[in-house]
Amino acid sequence: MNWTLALPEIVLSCSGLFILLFGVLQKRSEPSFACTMLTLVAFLVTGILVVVAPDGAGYHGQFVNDGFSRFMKILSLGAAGLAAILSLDYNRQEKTARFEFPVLLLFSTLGTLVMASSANLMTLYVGLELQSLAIYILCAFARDELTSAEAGLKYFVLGSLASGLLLYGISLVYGFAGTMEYAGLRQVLTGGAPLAAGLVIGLVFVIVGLAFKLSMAPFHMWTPDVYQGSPTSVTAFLAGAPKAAAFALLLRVLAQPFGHLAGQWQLLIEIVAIATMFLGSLAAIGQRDIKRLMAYSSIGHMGYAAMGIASATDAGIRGTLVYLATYLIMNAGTFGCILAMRRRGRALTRIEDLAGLGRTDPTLAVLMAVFMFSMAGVPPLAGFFGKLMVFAAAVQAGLWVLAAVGVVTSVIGLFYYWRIVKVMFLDAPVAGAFDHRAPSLSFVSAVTGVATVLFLLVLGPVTGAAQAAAAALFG
Amino acid sequence: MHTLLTDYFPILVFIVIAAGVSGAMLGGSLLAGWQKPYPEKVSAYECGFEAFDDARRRFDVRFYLVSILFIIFDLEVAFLFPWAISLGHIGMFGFLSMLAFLGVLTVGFVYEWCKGALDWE
Amino acid sequence: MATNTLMAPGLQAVGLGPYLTVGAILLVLGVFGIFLNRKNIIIIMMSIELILLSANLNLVAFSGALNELSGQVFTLFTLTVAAAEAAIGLAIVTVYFRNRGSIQVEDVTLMKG
Amino acid sequence: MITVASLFSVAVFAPLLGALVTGLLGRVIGDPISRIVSVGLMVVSAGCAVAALWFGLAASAQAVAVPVSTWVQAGGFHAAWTLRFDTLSASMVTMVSCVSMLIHLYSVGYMSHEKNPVHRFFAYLSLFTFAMLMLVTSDNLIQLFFGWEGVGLASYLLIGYWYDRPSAVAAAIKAFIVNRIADLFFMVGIALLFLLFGTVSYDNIFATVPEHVGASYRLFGTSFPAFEVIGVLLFIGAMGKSAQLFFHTWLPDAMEGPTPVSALIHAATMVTAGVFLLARMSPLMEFAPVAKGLVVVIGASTCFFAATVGLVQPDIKRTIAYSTCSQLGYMFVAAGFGFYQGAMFHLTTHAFFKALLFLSAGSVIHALHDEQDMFRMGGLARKLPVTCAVMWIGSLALGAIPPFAGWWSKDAIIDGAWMAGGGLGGFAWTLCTAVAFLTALYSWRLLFLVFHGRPRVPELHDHAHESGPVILLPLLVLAVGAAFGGWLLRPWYIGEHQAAFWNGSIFNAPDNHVLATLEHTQGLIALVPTILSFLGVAVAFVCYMLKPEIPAQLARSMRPLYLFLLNKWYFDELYDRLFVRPYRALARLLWHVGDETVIDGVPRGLARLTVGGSSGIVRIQTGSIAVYAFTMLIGLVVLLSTFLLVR
Repeated sequence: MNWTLALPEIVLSCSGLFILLFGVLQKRSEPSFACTMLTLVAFLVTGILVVVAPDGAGYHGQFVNDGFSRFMKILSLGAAGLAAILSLDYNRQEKTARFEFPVLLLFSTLGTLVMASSANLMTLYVGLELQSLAIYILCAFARDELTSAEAGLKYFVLGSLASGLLLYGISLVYGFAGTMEYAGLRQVLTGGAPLAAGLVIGLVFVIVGLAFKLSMAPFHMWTPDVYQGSPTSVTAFLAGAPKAAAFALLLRVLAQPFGHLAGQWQLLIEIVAIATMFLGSLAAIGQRDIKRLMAYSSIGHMGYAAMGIASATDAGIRGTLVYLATYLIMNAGTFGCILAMRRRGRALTRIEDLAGLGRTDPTLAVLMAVFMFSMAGVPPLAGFFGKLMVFAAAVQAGLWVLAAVGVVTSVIGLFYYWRIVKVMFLDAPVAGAFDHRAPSLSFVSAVTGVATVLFLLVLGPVTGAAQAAAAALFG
Repeated sequence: MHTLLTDYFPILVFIVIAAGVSGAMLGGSLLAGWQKPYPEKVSAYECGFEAFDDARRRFDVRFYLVSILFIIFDLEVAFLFPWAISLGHIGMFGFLSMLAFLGVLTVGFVYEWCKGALDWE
Repeated sequence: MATNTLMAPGLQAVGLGPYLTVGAILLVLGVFGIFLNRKNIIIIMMSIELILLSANLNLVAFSGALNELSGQVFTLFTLTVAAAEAAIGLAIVTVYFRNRGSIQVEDVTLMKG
Repeated sequence: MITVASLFSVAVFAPLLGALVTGLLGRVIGDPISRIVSVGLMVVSAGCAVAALWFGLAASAQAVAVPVSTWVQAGGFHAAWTLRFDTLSASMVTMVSCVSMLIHLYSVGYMSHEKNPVHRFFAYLSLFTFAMLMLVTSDNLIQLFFGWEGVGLASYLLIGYWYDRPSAVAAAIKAFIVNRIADLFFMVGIALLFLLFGTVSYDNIFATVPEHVGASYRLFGTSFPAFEVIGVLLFIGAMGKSAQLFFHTWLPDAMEGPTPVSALIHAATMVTAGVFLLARMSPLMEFAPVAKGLVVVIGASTCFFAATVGLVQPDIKRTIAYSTCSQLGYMFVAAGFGFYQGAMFHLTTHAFFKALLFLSAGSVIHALHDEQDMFRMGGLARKLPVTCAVMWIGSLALGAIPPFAGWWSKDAIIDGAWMAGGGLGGFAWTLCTAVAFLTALYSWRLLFLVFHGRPRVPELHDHAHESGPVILLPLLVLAVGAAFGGWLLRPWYIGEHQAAFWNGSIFNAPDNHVLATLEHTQGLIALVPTILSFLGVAVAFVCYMLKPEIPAQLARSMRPLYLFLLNKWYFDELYDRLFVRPYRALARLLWHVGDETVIDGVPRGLARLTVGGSSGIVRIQTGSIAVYAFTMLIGLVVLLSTFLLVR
């Protein structure tokens, strides 16, 4: 048995345990900084291992390594790494710098890696739970903040409900198909036997469970509250890597075991995507809290990304993957800017706090504006290309309604993104300048800002990788 | 139907024996014991709480901590039963896997110990 | 699915249907317990356990019916996950209670809109 | 020819340079330098224009194209910046730049009392001149159109120069809109020309005119000869610029601009563009007899209409403005009969005496501190002797009293109309001859009211003083032109040297003998206009000097006629009823119903829908776990049912 297939995960979990021991046995000082650095190193090593890990399936069909899993793992690791950097100074300033934070981040990321490599419903569930459980704790990480506790509680209750439904769906699928392996499921479904109702119901339950993690309407309700209540460093992570992982799961489940049923789940994804896009763009309009706005914005983005899945073609999945890549970049950068919103040591999240930023801190304002425009899909920024590809895929697949809704909601989206830019550049400053920006935030925002602006330069390689990943999924 | 009921016969026997033993113990103490009841002695023992009181009274958060820790370590032991039974079939890899699992548990244990979660005060 | 020569004896006797029915009832109880309950968050956590248990019951039943072990293995995993979930849930509830002074479900509406 | 070409180019582009310098740098270099620069460049321009004409005539060459640069090169459509040098353009350039130069000079004095900096004014003046020069030197229709619109733009800017006066702004907009309407037809004409000939270059068009004579357009089941349609369209464009009947309403209102502007518009630029267009298009117009007939009818009607209105106007500048309208009618009559040389002749002489009259009127207004009502003047001859003298000369020229300039040109046109014969000729001759009487009448009415008799408002009279030399110098120069211009230019324009002079730049159809037969007008017929002119002077003397009560009595006894004339035949009111109000109503309808309800309504409705949807969604977001869980359950049920039903 080729146990080296899972070497990145094994290394990551071992380093997680090591960092935990290191942190707890360190008596002298709070080892949060050191632990975060170690986590970053672990991410880096894991990333290298992911790139060099061999292709193939192992662990009795529980685990698979292919181009798709590699692409998603790199995305997750990158997003998690950026979130870890973002948390460095924020947690210190908010007095929540405890070494458990990076450890939990690491284990959650480990969950996303397992999700990306799942070849069996069991792996799927365990990976998803590992990722979710760590995030439940992270959401309530600011122990003395009521909002944080409430966010954790809400996410926990609703997340558990969703994973319960998912598990129930898995049990049905298992029972009516007789196997949990993706390959076996695929065999059963392509066998031509009449489709058992239980199997279909199970599939819907599974989709619902995953849609919850992706915060797709109508399973999105937790998102705004949790985003707003959680510590912002957690929100930055929450909006990044877990989304990529959940998409990895959804894509893999729908394309591999249930690929044969594409004609049937397509409609479901289409309905959910339309609802999600509408909801994300509409509800964001009246928001005053930027974290809440980002929650609705990310809901909308999930809808656009799901468009590629709904088209159920190679090009569509490629579009989804590129969209995810651009989304993760923009997301990290935006949260870098949001985390920089501090006055006199207090973190700010209201949109009107940004007023006059164009005058008081032009660099930050310009970066933020770049991210906002990119999220709105203004060419030639990164967000535009993802949108373009999923729209094109939807049109090619003949899903005109979906594409039209996408365009309409993009226009609405442009409005609320523009509102932030307007507040920054046209409104008069209400209070003084923000506190001095922490170096970690400057680093992340600058790197992602450059990536957003110059995405065009790497569009070719990214699209190529996404193409390879999509091909691996369908192959 | 017949076989089903025969299968459950040992359970019936078990129930009868259990009832008998517990009845004998209670009856024995009732007959042989020195009875001198007073209110404190008669009231049920509930971890320091009044037996007949508002059930929603708040009690020490440390009870929760203990129960949380108990849940985790208690249930992980569930893995040991199937492992112990099938140890002969799964070979060295299976053995090492469980060791790794126990190692993980140990790390968790070390963590809670060092964090002071096991100290009552 | 109804008859399988390799089925466990109990399943052979009553069939798969009753097990699935009990599982479905448990699921419905659990789901309804979450949003019909207006009182205590602990009850919600119990409801979640119910949902997980209904799935477990299904898995074990199917495993028996299919005479295939992975369902039972999965159940073990689920149990552990459920335990971890319960632990985390209790911890979060504790933290919440410390900040809010109450665990009434109606009170958990600080953030909305 | 190199020198001619370069001189010509300098003449055309010097005003542009002046406009750019004073317009862009005016603030920096200040008013005095702006004045010097623009006047100096105009002097250069005028000098070069005269020299170019002189050398060009001496060389008696064919039309020369002076390429400047390529402009539009799109497929078969080619338009270049090219200056066309032939007698027609050269004589126009000379006239325009000379008159404009004098007006520039005059403006230095006239605008000296302005409170605001006047470099803007000089920039506009130079721009106006440049646009007109561009128009007359164009070598293709597109460049012509460029100049055409440039003139329109500059006139808009100048009429509305005093932008703080609502009446000036309104007049500017009126001029602009009326011109735009006419330009629409002009543009269609140009487009049809391009469609027909496949080119916009004059040379190419004129060379292939005979091939296309038979072409026609079919519309509504009738076929229209192509040349007639194009000719009429071009003429409508010319009517707009030259303020002919139906498009004349903007010209009197244009008096709202400073007086030098009026002089420039009326004498040298803008209004002459229409006449020039017909002359330039003579190779085409000669093949459009119906269009030419229309030209005659409109020209003669305008001639008569404007003269009658001019009779009763109290405003000194408006009286002169209507006289311009009327004189332009003469020019169009000539052009309509194929007598383009005569039209150009009258255009040139008219430029001198009309500029003179306007500038003199400006001098009077200047002297009386912006008083324009003639019935508040009187007896100014002693106060303003020089102005009075030059105004007399101008009026003699305008009234066609021999041997002043106007007599030569106007008589030739009236003779031409007679010799053309037929109903059209008779109609035109009758009106034109009658107008000769009217012209003399209103000219001397003006002179007597302003300069002679008793002062009507003593305080105005007492404060009047003669203008300075900067104002008087241009007047004297123009007076010389008005006095001798006709006699000097006649041999070249329509006399014995005309063939050599025009040198093919104006085309007369082989069957067009109007020039040749001009001399054969019977003696008495030829004398009638002159006699009527003298009669007009006499009547004016009687009415406004001997018995000043006569006009008032007449106005009382024939009140409807008086009001009819005073209100300019009610054209403004007619247009108001016919076009402005319905248009306003339509605009309001479109605004309220179309724009506010539909165009605004759709996005507003969408926005309201969006906001409504937003608040609805936000309202569901109650923060309650139970509601969230319930929503999830509903979602699950909906998806399940969809899946099971659709499957």
